[in-house]
Amino acid sequence: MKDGDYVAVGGCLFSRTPLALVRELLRQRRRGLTLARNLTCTEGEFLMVAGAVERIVTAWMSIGLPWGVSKVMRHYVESGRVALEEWSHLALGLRFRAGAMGVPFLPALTMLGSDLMTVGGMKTLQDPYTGETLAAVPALFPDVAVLHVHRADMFGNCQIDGYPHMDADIARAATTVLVTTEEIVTDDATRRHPDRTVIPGFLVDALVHVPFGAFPHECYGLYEADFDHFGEYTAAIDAAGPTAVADYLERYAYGPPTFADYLDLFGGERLARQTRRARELTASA
Amino acid sequence: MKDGDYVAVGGCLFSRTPLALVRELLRQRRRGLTLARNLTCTEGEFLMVAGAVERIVTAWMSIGLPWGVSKVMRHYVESGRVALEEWSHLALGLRFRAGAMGVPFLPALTMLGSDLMTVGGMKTLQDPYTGETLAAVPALFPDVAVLHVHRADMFGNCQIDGYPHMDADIARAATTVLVTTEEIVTDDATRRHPDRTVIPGFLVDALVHVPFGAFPHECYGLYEADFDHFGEYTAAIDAAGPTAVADYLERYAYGPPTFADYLDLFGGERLARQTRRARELTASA
Amino acid sequence: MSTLCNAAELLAVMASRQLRDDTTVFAGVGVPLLAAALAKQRHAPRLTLVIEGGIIGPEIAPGRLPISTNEMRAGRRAQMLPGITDAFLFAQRGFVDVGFMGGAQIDQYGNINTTAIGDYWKPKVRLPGTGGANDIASLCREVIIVTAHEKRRFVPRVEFVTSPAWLRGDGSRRAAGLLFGGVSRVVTTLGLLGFDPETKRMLIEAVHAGETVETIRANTGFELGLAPTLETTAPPAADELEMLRALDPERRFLG
Amino acid sequence: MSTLCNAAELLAVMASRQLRDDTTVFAGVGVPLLAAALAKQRHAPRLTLVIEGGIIGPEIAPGRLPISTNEMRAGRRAQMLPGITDAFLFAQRGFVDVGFMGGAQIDQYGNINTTAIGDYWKPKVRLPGTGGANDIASLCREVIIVTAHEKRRFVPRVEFVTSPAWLRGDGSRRAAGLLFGGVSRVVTTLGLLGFDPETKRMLIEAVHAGETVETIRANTGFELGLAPTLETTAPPAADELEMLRALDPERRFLG
Repeated sequence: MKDGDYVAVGGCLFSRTPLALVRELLRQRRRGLTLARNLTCTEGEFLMVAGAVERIVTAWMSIGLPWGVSKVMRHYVESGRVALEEWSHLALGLRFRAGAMGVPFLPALTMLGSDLMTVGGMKTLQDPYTGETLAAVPALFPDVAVLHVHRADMFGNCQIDGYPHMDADIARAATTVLVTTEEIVTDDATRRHPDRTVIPGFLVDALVHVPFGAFPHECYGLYEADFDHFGEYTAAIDAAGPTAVADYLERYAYGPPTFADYLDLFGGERLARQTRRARELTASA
Repeated sequence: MKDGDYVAVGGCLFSRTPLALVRELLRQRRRGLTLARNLTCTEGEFLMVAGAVERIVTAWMSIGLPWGVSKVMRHYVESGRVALEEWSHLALGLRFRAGAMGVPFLPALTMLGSDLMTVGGMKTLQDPYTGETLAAVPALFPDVAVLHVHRADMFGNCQIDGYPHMDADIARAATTVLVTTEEIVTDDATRRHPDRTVIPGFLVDALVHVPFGAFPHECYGLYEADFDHFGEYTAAIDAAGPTAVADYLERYAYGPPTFADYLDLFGGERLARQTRRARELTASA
Repeated sequence: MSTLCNAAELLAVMASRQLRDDTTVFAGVGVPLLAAALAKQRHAPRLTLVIEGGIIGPEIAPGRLPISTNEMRAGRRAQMLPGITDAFLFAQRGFVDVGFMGGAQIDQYGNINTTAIGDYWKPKVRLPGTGGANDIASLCREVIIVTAHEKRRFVPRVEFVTSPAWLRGDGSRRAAGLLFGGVSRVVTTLGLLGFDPETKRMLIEAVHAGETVETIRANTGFELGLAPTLETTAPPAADELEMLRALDPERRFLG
Repeated sequence: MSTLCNAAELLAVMASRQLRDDTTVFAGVGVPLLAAALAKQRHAPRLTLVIEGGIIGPEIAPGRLPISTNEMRAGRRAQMLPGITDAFLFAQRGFVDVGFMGGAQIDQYGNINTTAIGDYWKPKVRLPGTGGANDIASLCREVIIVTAHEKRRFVPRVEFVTSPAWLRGDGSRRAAGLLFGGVSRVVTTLGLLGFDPETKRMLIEAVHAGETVETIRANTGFELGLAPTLETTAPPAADELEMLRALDPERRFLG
């Protein structure tokens, strides 16, 4: 990853966010990045406060409904220090999918007539068969994709449980693909469930084994998002403004030398509790 | 299903072909159908000989490599009695996908420059961003889709094991969706593995429980295609020409009143052998 | 009767009554999802929820309401998890009957702004953005807005059209390429609003018990016509409130 | 040495040598798939097979060669089963290094006809059709054709271009919108053919041991130039033949 790269982040909002990779990106003190993510959460605030991003391309940015509109986002966007380029959720999904399919655009019926059309420079075209107007959603080919998955083998074949978000399309669209995984499995394990593989190994440039690599965000079936932590985080921002995030980064990103040290800040009890909650929610069927 | 309908058939070649539904369609003596299938096998020959189809839209038609070019297909197509409209395999897949996505076309880089462009009336367009020429693959919205799946619940939610072929796109593209399933499962069973559902119940108009519903074609993990049967079938055609297929239809389609009677013609030993072979091939990982 | 419940409860009950059985509904989190869960439990058992996080047919557990569309509470006991893009594509293909969502700022043609107050690139107030709201408004067969009725929310013309309804009311929705859909109804804390079939301007279809045309007009920033027949909604029934409260015992969305 | 093996075996061995390790190859069933399986076993252990039926990374079992691209023998121990459309889309995105396929009729620019002899709508002989051949020829980064060398197959101009290579050799491939790829080599039972970098006409790059430029020209229906340096291929080695024969003990494709 280099300064100025166009970086797509997998997962969605506080689900399966590759936070271990975001932490690494912060520690490398990258600058001038463009961040593309369908719904942007704390990781977007981190990168804003760290001065790493110039532009965020997204459909929505805040932590989550109960915590209201992101004060950090408002501070950086209203002051013009970071540009927020808004696309509809489907349009952003189709931008990744067009990239994944290797075509320069995909036709769609969304965003038409809205003022969002003017923000990112979306064009329209006429269907060559009927003459109807369609949105021409432009492909997005990120320089780098950072993703977190449930399991992967030594060849880089990745499997994801539960809702897949946009990771499969992002991996196909990006030039370089960096993946962290909850679990490393054998070649045989992949071959026992080939219909569960969503990213083939030939797309993956680097793979690292990082259990809890999305924490305190969630990983389907493994651990629930730590809403208490979000509450403490936003309370600190309510009290002190964006500098609270700078303090947070000191404590969680720059301070702990390893990801294990980072997880120790949450403590084993917290991880166990969130694991238990995830099992309750997904084992209930 | 009505005479004149545009019918899309799920599966691919001799894999997961909805033969119980094709048999029903033959027994209803439908006429004037257009058949769309990516790779067309015995079911296409049946419909030709029965006089049910006017046109077959496909990328390839024969039984399989070892049995050479389909003599039935040659007979009907070279004499002009059935039109064979050829698209590339990906283009046909994208025609279903465009239908599934609810757009009138999808851009692609395939078929360009070839003489296939002229067969089905494919148009090109200019990418509105770069001006490059692209194929505009037209959506296909079949009147009826006939599909065979591994399992479904009472709400019509369908799950498929192994290679998915184009069934999910076909189900979304079609107006009416008819499904046979190897197994009916409970609502709870679907909800235990929601990431395996590929067709949601709200797309499905009719669902019938038909074990071995693709036999003598294959169903991934459950039974292998009966190549011996194909050999006997093609040997009869080699000896007697297309009338051998008419005899075959008498014996397998019109004769046996129920699908169970149809399966009895193959015999339990044959079904058990093909089941064993499938298990060997898919349990070996 | 309506004094027996608060405004959020009234809104959720009135919204839930809009949903019919054997349909599909694309529901946003918060009151819309709560109302859809109530409808499914009470009168629409075969209602299929479609949730933006790429979730179809979940069973929302009482007391474990999701706060986002992309989390295990939203996906609990789902029937299918197609992913975000494909969930929206079901709507684009015409398979989603109702879009059910809130709105920060709404105008007389039903257009919604959840993007920014002031110039887009130099906003006075930056809101979180569309999320999937634009897509729901563009692609569902029918859209129902669920919102508190406040004058500052009901403006003559939104500064930025995030989610298109009837645009300028002059056929501009269809002309833009949106082949179907549009907002059919706005459910508020004061009454039910619809749209004139010709002008596509908002009008009053019903008032909630205890409210009047005048209270509605006083809380709306533009002129509101009247539907040919004006109804008064039946107040929330005891069983509706009981079921609703059981769904949100922590009063996460019911206040 | 070449008398020790038959033509199909020679073809499969020569074809297998074209494949390099750490690449992806889109292989058609028959000799191409057999050759790819041999390459993977012998010198390219990290070769990833992509099969038209929507299969990535299978391990073809000796003695259980698939006869179609859509069956359990082709999918055995696969690493991924993305489906047909998505398998081709990997190629369209540029992820497939080599397309590896046969051809009924090929012309001096590498274009292939597997559709029809005679008028398309009133064919003298209807062939089975393209299947995925057109897509492989359009979308892989490089295409290698594997075919028996017979005069009736090597025609000056195919009657119908099913699978485009260099079209008319005048830049028409790129002009048609095909951004990359094209046939780089034709492996036959007599030798290896390439294309002139300028004219895109086929030429002889190598002859198999025992064959000559003359025998190749005599079995070709158009004029064949010569590459600047003409090679003679090493005959199939004992271990190549042994591995190959073990893959197809029933001699389904080895004749």
